[in-house]
Amino acid sequence: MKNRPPLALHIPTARFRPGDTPDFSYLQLPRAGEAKRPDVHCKASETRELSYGLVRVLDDNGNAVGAWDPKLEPETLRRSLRAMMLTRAFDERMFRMQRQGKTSFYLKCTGEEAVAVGQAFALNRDDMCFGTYRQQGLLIARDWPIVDMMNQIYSNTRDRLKGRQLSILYSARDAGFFTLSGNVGTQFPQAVGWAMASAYKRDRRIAAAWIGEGSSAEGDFHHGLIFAAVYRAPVILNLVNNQWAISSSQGVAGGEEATFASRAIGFGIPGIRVDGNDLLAVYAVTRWAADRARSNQGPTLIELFTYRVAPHSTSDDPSRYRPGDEGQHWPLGDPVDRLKTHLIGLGEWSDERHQQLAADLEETVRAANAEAQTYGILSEGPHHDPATMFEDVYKEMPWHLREQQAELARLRAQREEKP
Amino acid sequence: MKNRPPLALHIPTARFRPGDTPDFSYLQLPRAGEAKRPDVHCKASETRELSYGLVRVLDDNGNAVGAWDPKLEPETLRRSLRAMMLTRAFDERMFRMQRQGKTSFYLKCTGEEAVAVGQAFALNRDDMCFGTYRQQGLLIARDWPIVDMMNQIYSNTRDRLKGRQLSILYSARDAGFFTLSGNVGTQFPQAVGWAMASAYKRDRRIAAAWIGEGSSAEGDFHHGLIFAAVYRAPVILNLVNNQWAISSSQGVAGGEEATFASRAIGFGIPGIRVDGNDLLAVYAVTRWAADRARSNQGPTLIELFTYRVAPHSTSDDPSRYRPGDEGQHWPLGDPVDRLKTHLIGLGEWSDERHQQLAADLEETVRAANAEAQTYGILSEGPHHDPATMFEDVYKEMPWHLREQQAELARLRAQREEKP
Amino acid sequence: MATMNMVQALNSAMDVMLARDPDVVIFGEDIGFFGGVFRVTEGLQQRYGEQRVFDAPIAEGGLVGVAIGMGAYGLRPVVECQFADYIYPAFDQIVSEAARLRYRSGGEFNAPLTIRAPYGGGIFGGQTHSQSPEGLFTHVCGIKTVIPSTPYDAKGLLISAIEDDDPVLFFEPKRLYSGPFAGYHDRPVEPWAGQPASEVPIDHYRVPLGQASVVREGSDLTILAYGTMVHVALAAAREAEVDAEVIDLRTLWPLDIDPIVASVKKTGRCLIVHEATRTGGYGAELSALVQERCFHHLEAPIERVTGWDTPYPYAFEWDYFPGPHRVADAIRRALAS
Amino acid sequence: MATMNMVQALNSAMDVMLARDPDVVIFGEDIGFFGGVFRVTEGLQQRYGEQRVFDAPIAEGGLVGVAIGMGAYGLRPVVECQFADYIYPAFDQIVSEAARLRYRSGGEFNAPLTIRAPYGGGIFGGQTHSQSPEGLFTHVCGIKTVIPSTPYDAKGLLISAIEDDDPVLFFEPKRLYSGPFAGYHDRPVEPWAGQPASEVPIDHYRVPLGQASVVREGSDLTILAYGTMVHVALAAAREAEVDAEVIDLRTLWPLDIDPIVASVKKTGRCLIVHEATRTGGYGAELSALVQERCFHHLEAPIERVTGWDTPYPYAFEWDYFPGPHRVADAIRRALAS
Ligand SMILES: Cc1ncc(C[n+]2csc(CCOP(=O)(O)OP(=O)(O)O)c2C)c(N)n1
Ligand SMILES: Cc1ncc(C[n+]2csc(CCOP(=O)(O)OP(=O)(O)O)c2C)c(N)n1
Ligand SMILES: [Mg+2]
Ligand SMILES: [Mg+2]
Repeated sequence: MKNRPPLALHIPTARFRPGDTPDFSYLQLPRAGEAKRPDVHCKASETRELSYGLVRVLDDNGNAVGAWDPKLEPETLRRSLRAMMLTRAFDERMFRMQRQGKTSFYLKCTGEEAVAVGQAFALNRDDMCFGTYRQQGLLIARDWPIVDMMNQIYSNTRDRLKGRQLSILYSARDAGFFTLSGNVGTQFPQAVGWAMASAYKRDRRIAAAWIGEGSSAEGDFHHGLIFAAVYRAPVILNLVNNQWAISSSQGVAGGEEATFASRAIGFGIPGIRVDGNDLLAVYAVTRWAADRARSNQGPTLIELFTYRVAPHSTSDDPSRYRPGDEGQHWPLGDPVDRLKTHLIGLGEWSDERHQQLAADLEETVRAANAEAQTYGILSEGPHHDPATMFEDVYKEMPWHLREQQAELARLRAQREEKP
Repeated sequence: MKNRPPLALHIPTARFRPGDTPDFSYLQLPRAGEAKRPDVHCKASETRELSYGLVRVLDDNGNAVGAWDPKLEPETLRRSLRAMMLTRAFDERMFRMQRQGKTSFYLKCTGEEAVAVGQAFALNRDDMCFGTYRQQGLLIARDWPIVDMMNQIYSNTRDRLKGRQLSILYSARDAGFFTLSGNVGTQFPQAVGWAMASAYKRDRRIAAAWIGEGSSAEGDFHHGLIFAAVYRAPVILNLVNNQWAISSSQGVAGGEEATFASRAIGFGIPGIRVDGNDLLAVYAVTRWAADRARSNQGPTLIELFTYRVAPHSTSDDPSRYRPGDEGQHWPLGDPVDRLKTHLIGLGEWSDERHQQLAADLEETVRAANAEAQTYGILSEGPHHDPATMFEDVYKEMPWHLREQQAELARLRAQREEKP
Repeated sequence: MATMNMVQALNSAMDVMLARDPDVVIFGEDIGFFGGVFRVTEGLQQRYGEQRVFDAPIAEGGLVGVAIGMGAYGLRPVVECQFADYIYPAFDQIVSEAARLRYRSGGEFNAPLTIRAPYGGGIFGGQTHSQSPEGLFTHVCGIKTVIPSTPYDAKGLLISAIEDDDPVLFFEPKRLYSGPFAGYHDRPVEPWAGQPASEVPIDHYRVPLGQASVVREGSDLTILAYGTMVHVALAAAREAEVDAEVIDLRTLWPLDIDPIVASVKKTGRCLIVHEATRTGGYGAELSALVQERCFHHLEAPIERVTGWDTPYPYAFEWDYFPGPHRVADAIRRALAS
Repeated sequence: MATMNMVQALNSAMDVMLARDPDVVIFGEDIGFFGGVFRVTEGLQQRYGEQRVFDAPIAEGGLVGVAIGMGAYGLRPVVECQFADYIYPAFDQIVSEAARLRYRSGGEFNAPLTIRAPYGGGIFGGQTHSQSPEGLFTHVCGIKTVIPSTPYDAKGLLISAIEDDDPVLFFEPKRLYSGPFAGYHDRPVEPWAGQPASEVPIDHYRVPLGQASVVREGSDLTILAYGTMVHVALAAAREAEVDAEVIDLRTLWPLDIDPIVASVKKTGRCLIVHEATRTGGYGAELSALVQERCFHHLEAPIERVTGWDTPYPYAFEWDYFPGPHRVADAIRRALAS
């Protein structure tokens, strides 16, 4: 061992940078239908292979194949398709509104719609979702009024969050949607705590949490897994691997040498890797995990393997760090196209109906946006009364905040006087 | 799924509590020699089985068997035995000194001596160790003067830590021993950073970190694994599973459903579970990991499977939470006895020499303790000058600390005047 | 009524709340079967079962994160942080989450959790078993910070904290667990028994949050203190033989400002004492508030007597701890000017 | 000399240090190939290679923990925390480890790391992209806290921070990255170009830590400020048409106390401004220090103008931000009494 070379530091790098031609052939993608589907009551160890594989239901021709085919009703498939398309239309319009300066920030989930939508359909309406900023599809799939979402984005007079929270960081208790945090990862142990409480109360509702592959490096991810495993919490822990964390490739989060789903193995809980652009696969795996949780078998970690087609957010410029056409090369296609093809293959859908639906949704979003703007927009208002900014810091407003509230009122009055 | 029972919360419990008769037969312990020994340059995935198994070299008759036998020189074995026995004698005496009120706190590693000692012998003297409070064996195996350790325990005038640090939280840069923290877990990412720096500098030294199974629930453990895996840091990550974290069983840390070694799998690094009471196995596995790290193959997670025979610390009373005789039932025996038997089997040791050595070490510790006490003890002093408490907060003492130092001097002078 | 030390009083508060409210759950490191390293939860698991009182993994960030989720569901979790010195791994969950939940969700969600943590020195615990981090939390809006100084207050305040719908940090002066401590480390240890404040109702009662108590009326100067330092302040006043008014804040934030302002306007002098490090400590806020509100009544500079701006040095505990001698010295200085 | 905005000046500081000292390494989220979300590290990886400037996992606690280990080895790591709002997961590593290493090891180990983090509001970033957490760190002994207000100071202070052997928290006023900002959000944005402080040497130079600068001499009252608020204070003085002395602290701790005391003794009045929440903020310490040292010279109460004690409310940014109007109002009040 004497004449061994000195140590060297390994730095992970993205496979493709601007100027490169993306080539994803290095991904060994199992064929659709190949993955085994263990019983919901199986031992976690029986799922190990699933954390290295990839559950796929839709094959390249759009046929549903294999043990994981959830055999959904055409009507459910159409509703899922609609929710994905509405999410996309909503994203497009709101992105434009930000570009027009009507709000300061927006963030799309383009290409990842099957994640939130497929999972929302696999959960019960009253299961509690602890999402990230990229699961707007949960609200849309649960038919939450998009005008209400827009009101939050515009921080207008109808914004239930009273202008306090950055655009898109929704909160919708009645939709089983937990208040989003700007700090990534924190929701993971919180979801586990909610699930533990539900189990403690002998309730039947479960919790679901989402985290990005990049954010899974945070200690919160570990804390969530430990508590979920130790107390067998009825929770679904979802890790959305969309290949990018702003400009950092998934390798920087530890994805070079292992799948993220395999993180589950060391905790003795099932870890399943699923094609995140295949709504049927997403639904089936989520449903499996939900049934398992509801029957007191504890948590499941699901890695949703997808691709972030959108820029990170309106503040981002992906052309600085990845090839502009990388998304088109993504081998697992587009979730909307794939479900559309599947439905057409079933004879339950057509290009005409698809175009018609797209047009209808376009109009729905346009109308909602027009309505929302009548309640105000961030840049011009109207907003809630600034005096409300002192509310809800505590349940009852303490003296110091009452003083500060009065001080602000005095200063505003002053400003009115001499403009 | 309608008439499914409601959810219920699972609470892990220790298998045996005071009054129970411990029975460890539920542990399926592989036979010694059984475990395969993959090549040091193997892919991490080839080590998966090792993270569920248990590497054992010494069989029940004390013979070294199997591919993991490190084939150590008898002299090395005797030096290891001596280090373990000295560690134990040191612990016993210092524990008594605390009971006599000469210091406020002490903590033994009884039953776990093979961990620190076996690993110290497998590392190079200049590899940097980021230990916990239970690796005093590292210092002893590296022939660090025990008087110096006692000076720290007594916070006397020769205490290099100047009376600032709780007993046993040593720091010994020249022994490659990083300053111990009172906060569990923090050293894990630090060791990785040190190793990354060594690789960045094209050095040949590696780092090793230790953490208890209980503390592995901290986010720091996760951070350590992520950074180590992502940058292939030349570091050995050791998790000492001694079954207990104060009063909490390893199940509370997530050990019910999976081994701790298997936590490595999700990071794509080798995870090896080893009999922590078998010095030869500990040495062999550590050496394997060290060679791997030195040849730029990156980190290894080692689970050292052992039993905490000692109380957590002098502040603890284990009889409140576990059977008093649980330690005797531990199926993997005592590390000192096992190595002794092995050496005797080799014809390289005898009961007489063993007793003689025990007596010599007893005397060594007694003499060192006597010497250390001449430099002072915590309860009665002498200590360093209290004025030194303001040093080393910053490299240069800022004005506010100079003011506070003067203020203390004034107050102390005042007290002298009117006692 | 029963005679209780602070450990028993805290235990009784949780006992009462577990009995009254099925939504109260308690968890933390070693707090279940074992009853906690300071025995504060002793017997509770045996009485209320493992579903309601249980051991947790060693991950303070996880403890608080999980408690937030439970609170969002509708429970009232009480978590123990084994030592205040170990609360930092939970800092993000406390500051970014628990403290913000109600605000950022427009009132849809809140985190009615109580975080208990023994704090302060006096037991030779060294740097990492002696800290007083309250000043890091009083700067954070959305949380309440409470520190009792007697068994009676400890029980009444802890019950109020558990019943409160906002997150409460409840720091317990560990040196006061078994007896009042005025800083005379060289004198025999006093037990709580015999002290009026150790007479504690067995049943439910509240000491409201946000109310200070004037523990000694006086006219020469006002001393603001909390936790262990309340006892030190009283002793120092005796040593200095002055007629001090001593106010026990009990709740650090939201602060009970009126009695403080009234007292300083009366005495014209103010001394602030805490064990935490001086710079940026809670004493600075108290000093600023008093100065802003009593400026024209002040006859001498407001003084702070605090821990030095160093880690808590193990062997020099009694040179570090701001004992009665140091406080008395400051009292004399305040009265001299 | 070159004309630089603050982003370019900070970039130049790291460029210079990477060139001078092979032990300097820089890492953080998105700071490598991409050059950082605020472009502060732009081009550095291309110039110095991936071994020295690289992207890191999203784990602030890991970032700092790893940097501590590198520092202990002998490197000088510079880590970027993408926003100061996200520094809390690293709180334990900063407070319990980086700040304690030298002390607890008797000087054997130290953590010569620099943590850069953009802080403050003014860019409609909402609750979690606008925070000013400096007051949480000025309470912690063992770390230094630095905040520049101009490109010239930014480069000189960052170089001093990187060369310093103690851990330094370096908060960058993100609203000042591209131009000076006096709080007039409704006026056209000014660039740095043209400002004297945007003339920055291309090479190595230091602005020493621990030295404040009197950016405006005056006799009516003393205004203590740092970061963005320095520019607001100057504008407010103009608005109020008073002859204010404005001191830019530059290093919050260890504080340069002498010029502050000298100034307040001269003016007899003191106003403290910061964007951070008021209660327990760094302004409280400044108020306490000034009051303790200038008591007999004070002609009016020391005032604090700060962010309100609420999270930074997205839509109400300009009602929250303590702009020149609010500061001028406080100046008048201070001079009236
Ligand atoms: C604690 C914390 N650190 C850093 C950030 C800044 N940040 C916001 S999103 C993001 C990338 C997250 O990537 P990923 O988790 O993969 O989610 P994705 O955006 O891909 O959906 C970062 C670094 C943050 N919001 N919170
Ligand atoms: C951050 C932090 N939390 C809690 C503690 C209190 N504490 C000290 S040791 C210990 C148990 C650790 O058990 P384990 O990690 O298994 O190590 P062992 O004592 O068994 O060697 C605990 C909870 C601490 N020191 N630091
Ligand atoms: Mg991502
Ligand atoms: Mg243990």
